[in-house]
This record gives sequence, C-alpha cells and structure tokens, in this order.
Amino acid sequence: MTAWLGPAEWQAVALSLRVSLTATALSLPLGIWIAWLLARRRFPGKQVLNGLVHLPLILPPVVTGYLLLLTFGTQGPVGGPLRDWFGVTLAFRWTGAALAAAIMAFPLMVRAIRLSFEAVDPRLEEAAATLGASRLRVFATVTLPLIAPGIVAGAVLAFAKAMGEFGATITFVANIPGRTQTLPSAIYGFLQVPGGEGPALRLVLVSVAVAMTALLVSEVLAARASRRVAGS
Amino acid sequence: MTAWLGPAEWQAVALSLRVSLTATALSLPLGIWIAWLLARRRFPGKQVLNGLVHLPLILPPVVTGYLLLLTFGTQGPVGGPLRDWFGVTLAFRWTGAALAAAIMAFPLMVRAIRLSFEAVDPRLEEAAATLGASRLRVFATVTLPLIAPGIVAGAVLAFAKAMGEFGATITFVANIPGRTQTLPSAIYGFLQVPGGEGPALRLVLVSVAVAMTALLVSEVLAARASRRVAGS
Amino acid sequence: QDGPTIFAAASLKTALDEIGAEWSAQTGRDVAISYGGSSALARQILQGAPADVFISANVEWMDAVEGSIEGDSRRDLLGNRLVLIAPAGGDAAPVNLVPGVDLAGLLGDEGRMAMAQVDAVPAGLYGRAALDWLGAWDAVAPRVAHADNVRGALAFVALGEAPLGIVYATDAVAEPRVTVLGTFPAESHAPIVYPAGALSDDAQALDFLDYLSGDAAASVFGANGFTVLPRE
Amino acid sequence: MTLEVRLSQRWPGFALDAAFTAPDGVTALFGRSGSGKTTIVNAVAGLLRPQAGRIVLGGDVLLDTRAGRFVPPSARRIGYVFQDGRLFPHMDVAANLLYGRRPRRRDAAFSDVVDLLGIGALLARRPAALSGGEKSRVALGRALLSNPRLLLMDEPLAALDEARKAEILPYLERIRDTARIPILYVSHSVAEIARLATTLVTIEAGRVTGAGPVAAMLADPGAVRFLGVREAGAVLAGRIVAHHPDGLSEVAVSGGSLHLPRIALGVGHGVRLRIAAQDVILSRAAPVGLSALNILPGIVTAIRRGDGPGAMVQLACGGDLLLARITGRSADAMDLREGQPCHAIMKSVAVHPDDVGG
Amino acid sequence: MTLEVRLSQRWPGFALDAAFTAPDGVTALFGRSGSGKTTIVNAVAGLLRPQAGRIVLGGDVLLDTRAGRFVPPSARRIGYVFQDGRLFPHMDVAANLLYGRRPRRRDAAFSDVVDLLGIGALLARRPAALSGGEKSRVALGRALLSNPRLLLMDEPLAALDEARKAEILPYLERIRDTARIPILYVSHSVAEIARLATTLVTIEAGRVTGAGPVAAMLADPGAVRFLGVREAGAVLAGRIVAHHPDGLSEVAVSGGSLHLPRIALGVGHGVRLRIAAQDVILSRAAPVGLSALNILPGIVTAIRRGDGPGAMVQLACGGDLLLARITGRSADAMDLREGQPCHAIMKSVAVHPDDVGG
Ligand SMILES: Nc1ncnc2c1ncn2[C@@H]1O[C@H](COP(=O)(O)OP(=O)(O)OP(=O)(O)O)[C@@H](O)[C@H]1O
Ligand SMILES: Nc1ncnc2c1ncn2[C@@H]1O[C@H](COP(=O)(O)OP(=O)(O)OP(=O)(O)O)[C@@H](O)[C@H]1O
Ligand code: MOO
Ligand SMILES: [Mg+2]
Ligand SMILES: [Mg+2]
Repeated sequence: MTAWLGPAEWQAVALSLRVSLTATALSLPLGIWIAWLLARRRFPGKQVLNGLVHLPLILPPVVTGYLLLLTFGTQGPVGGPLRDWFGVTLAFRWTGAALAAAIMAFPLMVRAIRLSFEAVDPRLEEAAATLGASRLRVFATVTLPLIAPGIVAGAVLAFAKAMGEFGATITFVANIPGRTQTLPSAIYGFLQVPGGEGPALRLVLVSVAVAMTALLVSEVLAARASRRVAGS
Repeated sequence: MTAWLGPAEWQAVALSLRVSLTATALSLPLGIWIAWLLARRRFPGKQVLNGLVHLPLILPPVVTGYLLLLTFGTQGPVGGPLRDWFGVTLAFRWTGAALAAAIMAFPLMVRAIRLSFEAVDPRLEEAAATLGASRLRVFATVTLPLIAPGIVAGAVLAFAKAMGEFGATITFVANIPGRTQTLPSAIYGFLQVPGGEGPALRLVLVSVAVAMTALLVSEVLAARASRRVAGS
Repeated sequence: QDGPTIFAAASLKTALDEIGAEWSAQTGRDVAISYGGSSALARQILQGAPADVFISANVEWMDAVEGSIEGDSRRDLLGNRLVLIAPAGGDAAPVNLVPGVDLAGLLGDEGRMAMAQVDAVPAGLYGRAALDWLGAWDAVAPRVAHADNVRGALAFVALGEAPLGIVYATDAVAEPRVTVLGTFPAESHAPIVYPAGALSDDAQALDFLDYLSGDAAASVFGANGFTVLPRE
Repeated sequence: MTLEVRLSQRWPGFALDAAFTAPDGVTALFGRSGSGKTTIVNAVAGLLRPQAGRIVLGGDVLLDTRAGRFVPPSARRIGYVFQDGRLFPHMDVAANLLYGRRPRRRDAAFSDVVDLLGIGALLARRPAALSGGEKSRVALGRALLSNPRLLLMDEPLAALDEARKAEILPYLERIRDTARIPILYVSHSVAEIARLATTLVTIEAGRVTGAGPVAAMLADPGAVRFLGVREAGAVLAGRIVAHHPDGLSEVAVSGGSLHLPRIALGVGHGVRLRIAAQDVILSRAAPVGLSALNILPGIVTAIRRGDGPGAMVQLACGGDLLLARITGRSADAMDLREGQPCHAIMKSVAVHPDDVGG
Repeated sequence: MTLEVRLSQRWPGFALDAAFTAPDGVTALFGRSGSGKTTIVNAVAGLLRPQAGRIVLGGDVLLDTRAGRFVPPSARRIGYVFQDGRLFPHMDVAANLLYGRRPRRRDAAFSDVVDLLGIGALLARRPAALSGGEKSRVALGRALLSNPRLLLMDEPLAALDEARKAEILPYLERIRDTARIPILYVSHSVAEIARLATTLVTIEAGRVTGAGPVAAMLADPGAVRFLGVREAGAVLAGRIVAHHPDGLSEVAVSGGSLHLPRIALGVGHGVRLRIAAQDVILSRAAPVGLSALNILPGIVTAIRRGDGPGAMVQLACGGDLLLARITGRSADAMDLREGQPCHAIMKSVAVHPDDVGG
C-alpha cells in the first residue's frame, strides 16, 4: 500500500484528512448556531443570513475561491489585519484550505441541522423549561440530543464535501505539495497531463475509500442516536 | 438591464435556469424514492447505494464529469444504447448539463429529504393504515405532506447547487454558447482572461439574484408547510 | 520546506515533476511545485502568494504579474505546437492545414470541434487564431465544443465524442486514443510561449530557474514534446 | 362476527400470553396499567406482529404466525381509536374525520358523528389548536366514520368530562346494537364497561384471568378482587313497562319492578341496569317510609367476607343476581345466612342514569 | 402561598377571560372539554403568554402584561404534569425523573416517588417502551421530583386504573399537607376533586362561573348544573374517634358519628368525607333493621326540584350540610318541606374509601 502511493500522494491524503476533519469540526458549532438561528429565531436580516450561508453553493467554486483570496489573502481586508494583529495567515496554508472547505460545505451542514431543529417538538423543550432548565441546559440536554441524527448527517455531508472540494481550495490556497495540496488538487494535477489518469484513479479510489468509511461510521452513529429515541 | 448583459449572457442565464429547474424537477421523484429507501428500508447493498449517492460530493467535479462522459457519452455503455434505441443524446446538449447538475446536486437533495423521512412519526402512518389507506395512499397523504419542508429544502439545495455547478457540467457537455453554456461556464471563461473580472462579476450578481429569489420562495413555501402542521 | 516554491501551468506537470526531482537530488533541496491554471496562479501571485518562480502557459498572464517579476529574470522558456486530432482507429485521413481547408465539412452534420474555451484559455485563444488564419473560423465557430481547458478538449476526442479537436502537440503525443491529423503552421497563431520568471531574489529560486533553462531540463521538456526556446 | 385472539409476545420485563374470544357486541379489556391491553389491541389492529399467535375475525384469519399469515393493517378494516390520539397534524379536523371514509363526502353519517361529538365548530382547525378532550373526540369520530368491521377503542373517553361521556355512550350503544360491529373496548371505568360491554375479559400482567358475560362477571362476589370495592355490582336485564307522569320510568326485572328516571326508549324496550354493590342496602323486614323507591325481595345465595370490614352478599331476586356490599358488623347484626330471605333497597337514582343501557 | 390569576386570551372561536385566586392547598379547575383549563394552566406555567393578564404567585409577579413583565417558565419553579405526557424520548425513565431534580441524585425522595408510582422496574426503559399509564406515572414523578413551589396537574390520573389512583391520591394529599405546595389540579373526576381539592373553580366556555371552598361548592344544590347528577355531593369534615375491632373506624362529624372501613390514621386525626347526594336515603322516621350503619338526624334546609324526576334536598346535620338526591315522587310521598326534621341514611361503605381524605 505504501508502495502503491508515492510519498507526495500520502501527503495529499493526510492533508485532505486534516483539512476535512478540521473544517468539519471547527465549523460544526457555528453551523449548529446558525442552523438554530435560522430554524428558531426571527430577526431582521434573517433572509440575508440565509442567503449568505447558501452563497458558496450558488457561486461557481472558483468564484468563491477568488473571493476568499481577495478577502483573506495577505493583502485582503480581513487577511491583512489577521496577519498583522494576530499573526494568522490563511492564504496558501492548510488552514486556508480548511477555511475554504468549511465555507463550501457550510450550506450543506446548516441545512441538515436546520431541518432537524425544525423537527424537534417544542413541547419537549417547554417541558424541560418548566423543570427549571435554563435555555442552555434545555438546548444541551433536550434539543441537541434530539437533533443528533441531523448533526451527524450535517457533519458527514460537510466532511464528504470537504474531501471533494477543489475549485475554491485551489483558487484560494493553490496546490503546493505538502502544504496545500489536497487529494482533489493532486487528482487535478494528474488529469492535466498526458498519462496522468492512472495515478489520478489511484487517488480517486483512496478518496472514495476514506469518504465511504466516514459515511459508514456516520450511519452507525445516526442509527444509534435514533434507536435511543425510538425506545428499548 | 437588457443592456447590462449581452445576448450571449442572457442566453446563459436562461439556460442555467432551464438546466437547474429541469435537474431539480426531474431528480426530485427519484430523490424522494432513494431517500425513502435509505430512511425506511433495510436491504442488502443499502450502504453501497448510500455511498453511490454521496459519490458526486466526494469526487472532484471534473472526475464526475469525466465519468459521466465515459458512461453517457455517445460511445458510452449507457449513452450509446440511449442514442441508438431511444434517439436520446445527452453529450453536448443542455439535457446533459441537466443530468450533470442533477447528479452533482443529488446527495444534497437526498440527505435533506431522508432526514425529514426519519423525523416522521411512524405512528401516524400506522393510524392511516388502520383507516384502510394503502401504502401508497399513506405515503401520498400522510408521509409526503409531513416531509414537505424537507422536500422544499432538498429541492432548493439542489437548485442552488445546480445553478453553481461547473466542473462536471463543462467536462461532460462542454461549453457551447446557447446550448450548454451555463452561467458558471460563462463566469469561468471571463475569469480566464486578464481583466475579465468585471463581466464575471456581473454574471455572478445575476446568478446570486436568481438563487436568492429561489431561496426566498422556498422559505415561504417551507414556512407555509410547517405552519400547516403547527396548527391554526 | 526549505526549498523554492514554483507556480507552474498545469500542463507542465509531468516534465516539471521530473526536473524538480533531479534538481532536488543535485542540490539536496526540496522544491514544491503548485500546478494550476495560469489565470489562477497569476491572481494568487497578485495576492501575495509565496511563490518564488512562475511559469505561465501564456504571455498575457505573465504580463499581468510583470510588477512582481524579479529584475530581468523573465524569459521565454518553452514553446509548443497546435495540432488537429481525431479519435484513433477512425478513418480520418491526415489534413493539410492550409488556408481554405474545409474543417467544418470534416465535422459532418453533427460533429463538434473540441477546443479549449476560445475566448479564455490559452490553447483556445491560439486555436481560434489558427482557424481564423485558415479562414475556417466562421464555419467552425458554431460547431465548437469549448472545454474548460485543453485537457477537456482532448478527452472529448479521446472518448470519441468529438470527431476533431485542437490541442497542444504535447497533449496529443501521449494520448494513444487520438491521432494527429495535422499540425497548424507556426505562423497561423501567435507563438505558443511558456514564459518563466522569478518572483523573489531567493538564490535557490534563481538557481532553479536557471536549471530549467539548462540542458538537463531541456532534454526532459523535449521528451515531453515541448520546444525548448533558446535563451536570448 | 366473532373475534378469536391468541397471542404471545415477550419484551424484557414483560410477557404477554393471552387468549380470548370476543363474541358480537362489546368486549371490554380490563386490567391495570401495564397489564398488556394496548399490546393486545395493537396486535389485533396489525400494528404489532406478535412473536406467536393467531387472530381470526369472523372466520377471516388475520394472523397466523405458524402459517406465516399476516394481513396488513390497511386490509383488516378495523377502526382504531388510539390511546394517544394520533390525529394527522397537517390536516384539519374535517380531513381527519373523512380520512378513512369512502366515499370521502360529508354525508349524513358525517353530520351525525360531528353533531354527537360536538366538534362542528372545530372542522376547519388543525389538531394543534384543539384541547385534549377535543382531540380525543375527533379521534373517536375518525374511527367511527371509517366503516370498520371491528372497532378497537383504547380508553377512548378517558379525557372527557362526564357530561360528554354521557352523550357519547348511548351513541356507542347504538353502534353496538344497530351496526352490529363488534367492539374491543379498553377502559378503567367499570361504569363504562358495565354499561357498554357484553363480554368482559380481565387481564393481569399479560395473562387473561377471567372472561365471560359482563353480568355474570360483575355479579361474582369474587370480582371485587380485580374491580375494586367501589366498582363491584350486578348487571340486570329489564323491560320498560311504563313511563309515569312524574318523570319516572318503570322497569320490570325478573324479581319485581324498579322506578328509574325517564328512559328515552319506548314501552316494551329491553334495558340493562347496573346496580353497584355499594348502593344496595339490605333489610330483613320490608322497609317503610324511606325516600328509596326500589325494593326487591330476594334470597341470600352467597356471602363472602373480605379481609377488611366488608362483606359481599349475593342475592337471587327472581332470575337475576344482585350484589350488596355491607359491613361485617351489619351482616352479624342482621344474622344473614345463605338461603335467608331479605330485601334489597336501592334508591331509584342509585341506578345510574347512564348505566341504563339500551 | 397564594396564586392570583387574571387572564385574557382570544383565538378564533374561543375567548378566555378568567380570574381567580388559588389559596394554599389544592385548587381544582373543573370544566367541560374545551372550556379553557389547559390554556389557564399553560399561562400559569409561562408556556403561553396571554394577550392580557396578571399572574402573581406568593407576591411574586410572574406575568403582568400591562407592565410588560414575563418571567420565563424556567425561572418560575412550577412543576407541570402535562395532559400529553411530554416525556423526553431520548432519556430513560430514571433520567426523565431526575431531570428537574437538584442535586440530580437518586436520593430518598426519588426512591419514595418511584415506589409509590410503581415504576421501579421501568427505570432503565425509554418512554417509547412504556404503556399509556406508565407514561403518565413517570410524568407525574418527574414533576413531583422537581421541588416546585407550585404544582400544575392537567388530568394527571386520567390514564390510570382505580387501584393505582387509590395509591397515588394519598400521596398527593401528603404533598398538599406537608410540603405545603399549592396545587392547581385539572380533573373531570369529582371524586378526585372532592378528595383532594380545598378550592374549586368551575370554568365554562372560557369564563369562571364559580369559585370557592370545595365543601360549600359541592353542597350547593345548584352544583348539579355543572357537576352532573351523579357527581353532586357534600364534603364533611370529621375526626377519628375510635378504631373498632371489626375493622370499622368511627368518625365524629358535627351531626353525629359515622362508621367507615378502617382509616389508616390515628385516633384524633381529622378526615374529609365525601357523601354523594345519590348515596343518601332519607327517612322521616328513625329507621331500624337496615344493613346501613350510618344514620344522621338533620333538618331540611333546601329542596330544589330539577327539570327531571329528581329533587335535590339539602339537610343541616349539626354544623354540616348534606345533599340527598331523591325522586320527586318520594319527596311528595314523604311530604318533605324546609325546616322539617329528617334522617339521612348512608351505608357505611357508601362513604367511598378513597374519598377519605387526610
Ligand atoms: N392554538 C389555538 N388556536 C385556536 N384555538 C385554540 C388553540 N389552543 C386551544 N384552542 C381552543 O381553546 C379552547 C380551550 O382549550 P383548552 O385546551 O384550554 O381546553 P381544556 O379545558 O383544557 O379542554 P380538555 O378538557 O378537552 O383538555 C378549546 O376550544 C380549543 O379548541
Ligand atoms: N416496545 C416495548 N418494549 C418493552 N416493553 C414494552 C414495550 N411496549 C410495551 N411494553 C411493556 O409491556 C407492558 C404492557 O404494555 P401495554 O401498553 O400493553 O399496557 P396497557 O395494559 O395498555 O397499560 P395502560 O393501561 O397503562 O395503557 C408494559 O409493562 C410495558 O411497559
Ligand atoms: O496550461 Mo492551460 O492554462 O490549461 O493552457
Ligand atoms: Mg394502554
Ligand atoms: Mg386540557
């Protein structure tokens, strides 16, 4: 297996995993919060927020990547201050790849979680409130466990999307081996040259294997979560 | 406004709408069926089906497009018979673009609908069965209305994704102005030349406007559907 | 990462990977090569990408980053030729690409001419110029299937979806599923030039750039079908 | 149409092994919370596929686990009023009511049921905007309107006030008697059961502990065990012989005649009366000058002393059996013994107006 | 701690305008299905924010729409037993029970409640695997264990069998009397109300039609109107004076003494007795030779003829008021008039064992 993929390719696999996991894990709390806002609250600008969340889905990935580059690049209005004040650079770093993947996957994550929020019976939350539970406790002990299947679904969608994300990532952080070259970027590279199909196919298979494993794990987790609710 | 976009660009807008609407509308029944299979049935190969559905999310779009070309091209194992027996050609046609968009959007659609299926209280379906309703009638009169918010969410996700899909589409059906040139292909073209950012931005704005409108409509529809359930 | 970072047009991958490995072996330094479309790479450079060397697939994008080029390090590194291809194993005869040639006729009633996007991507721009020169553009224009880049055009022909295509000689060389019907006269389009330049005064970067212009590199480029341009 | 049920179902901590036959009329399932009533009803409806069992309705085998036969719920034509309502949240009340109706029209039967249940004003509302009792009324109406050949009712009246119950019970009686649909009826209320049921099946911890005609089951001095002291009582069959101008109806029973508040049935009609054991006072001598109008002479047929201070006395009054619950002290003071003649005193109003069954 | 409630809420087709004060003890809300009971209870819990109103609990203003004050449900410390259960489906029974408890330990109170409700075997189950009655018991336990300063109970016992009710009622009495938590209790059962409640509030179509101490409300001959004929009856206060060896306890009431089945309280304890109007027989002469042990002399204080054949007679027996429902025919035959002496005959067992309240 080690012989089957070259070291650069293993790097790409490792980086893709790191990027996808980071993107999923870090965006999950925000995703839950935004999903909650959209599902449960009324506030001015709600539809704007909703639109913003969906934007990466609507825009061609290259455009999203370019916007990210303009915004979070070291010359950008956010990237500049980030670097100068906090010493954080995103552009051309794996962290930037994670940001791109997170943003591209965000609409999928939010939608799944939001749907689950909407399916929670508010009467159960009311019951928890009458038992003295603060909003936070109600959320943590009633709402959150009940939306667990949605969170799993949202996370796995985001992870899969992050594993496959290419256009925005390569546009934002380029395709630097060992630093920003994810599996899809590596696959792209191979597909750009004669005879690259073989290596590309190998990487595709690795990518599919990783994502399918994540998918299977998620199915088991989701089944467990909903079995808990369904009884016995 | 008409002066603001050239005729070729208007064509791209119209084509993108046609492709996205067709992709969404035609894949919806299949999406509902697959979501139902995954949410409600146990069968051998279920996880394989689940994986297949997610594949377009995981693979770089170019790879998906290439696989589509291999399969549904006129020389492909599906495309050939389609052409010879039914006279249906997908390659280089807007119908092919719709197919590509549908496949790319399919995982999003299926996930949203599946989550909604899982949230339906099976005791209501049981109640309908005791009232003599056939499985089909239970599905049409109880299950389907109850998952309406999920269907709307799935459809709007799919539509948004279809509006933004680029990599698979251009790889499968190329970019033939007036026939297969969708908004993202046009945007991509502009971005390839120095100074093309301006025209690209115009098209991006059009694309965003269209998708946001769809989003707003969907919010209204979903709110209506869930208000029906919540009473009064 | 203690070596230079190279931003290079994706079509150079096979050759550059080999040359980079040789250079690393000689110097004991790593080299990271980020492959992408020339447009994306140039934009990234304009946004402060940490690239030490840029190798563009066309002159325009090199011109766009002119301000970032270190001193007089810019040079025209490679040349390429444009060829007319057809699926291998067909009955297509070699075509004499002289003005007045009826390429549209060769496409038959339905066939498409596969090209990289003619108003955007370098290979497309060259191809369009060549067809213009041949006086064939007006007849062929409505029949062109624009791919997002030259590799997409190659795939359309390789898979038999398009009877004819215009790609770089370097692409056709290694693709057994296509045959070259003819090479466009060099004077039919602007010279196909891959300019290279240093983006920093890093000694290793300059060293690598010089290595690219050396004999060892030349033989690798040559083996991949590129014309090595003499250093003025 | 007879319903035969034999079921086994095991869950961790609970085992059901029940067999009974429900003849025409209303069969009441009576048992404590968690004894397995809903489980049985679910199996009859086809919502639970028990581990073993056989269910036959009017010769039609609905379930036979041995033979691998299982008729799906939708093909059973069994109306089910669920313990937990289960209204369709996305349909208004009218659509809920019509869901099982064929043709789906607001016909006369629809209007009847709507009027009876007092839900005419709710037709355009969705279930979320209904009160608890309103929900159960709609659920009841929905099942009634589905033309079932068997009705399952799992505590259908538990959320209803007495007045509403008093309105609905006669309607259920009408269904029982005119539509001739057998009804399997789960209830904790002996009053409801005594009034409606023809057959009583008692369940304890997943097992059938008794089954038989209601009158005999309730007149059994041992019935106290499962009914509770307050609920024991006899059920008598009678016939209306006169309606008196002061608002009382005279009903002939085998042992004499009783005066009850006006019964809305013609002279000559048969009625069922329930007389709770605790509402009967015994007297050796024929009593005089009491406000109680109903006095039946009888013979003591059984005396059962309980653990407490009470005693259950069974009297034969004509061909019927009466139960009287008195104190042991009184039994001693009156020197009651089997075979002894005795008078049963019942206030006319002690024969509960809504225990007057058609 | 007193609860003052004033509310207005309008929905299409329904208007609630209710005001009442619930003193210490149990206040029963009694009214027909759809009259607005759950709406009131929801507003007290803070789950409904009514269009107008003011709710004050022990001086603490929970709601004042005029002043824009609204205390959220979680800060009200009000335990609510919902009409529809609302158990947390993802938690087992034990976790449900402990949800509102602080500290969240299985302490003595936990064991007490679990034993009382008979749910010890269910602790590890999830709600989906419970029967209807089991669910309501767990819901009851969950509210009881949350240390509330006010308990709201919306038909908490509707799904329970008589035997289970008989076990739970004394416990609720203990809460009422020892924990001194006021309880707002919705029920359709007059027996439950008579036993538990100190105050009765009757609701009709969104309006309070009567409010006052239970004894007075139930002894009002006009109470028939809202209680139904079967449910009218008086509530008497008494004191245990002796436990006799034959299993009877002697209770002194103001007008004499009564013999009841053994009451599990010491001599000297006060008890509340409910005597349903229909369980009382009247006699002009002092009766002899009857199995009924309880005979109280009294004076007729009111006679109210109903529309039907019945008449409601109110007697003063000592300082207490009794109600007797007899037929008009008997009233005529006995020539009953106000001020006339008369004997009330009650079977000892007619004083319902579970109407014996502490
Ligand atoms: N959200 C709502 N919209 C419209 N009407 C409503 C809504 N909620 C309740 N109602 C109506 O208000 C009235 C009072 O309802 P409520 O639930 O308080 O009744 P209830 O006295 O508790 O009855 P029950 O004994 O049947 O539970 C009912 O007629 C009900 O239909
Ligand atoms: N899915 C299940 N898993 C485990 N135990 C179950 C399940 N469903 C029901 N039970 C248990 O089976 C027993 C019988 O339940 P059932 O619902 O039939 O009772 P019931 O007689 O209807 O009681 P109630 O009067 O309280 O509604 C109960 O002890 C219940 O806890
Ligand atoms: O290397 Mo290119 O920019 O695809 O012609
Ligand atoms: Mg049950
Ligand atoms: Mg209510």
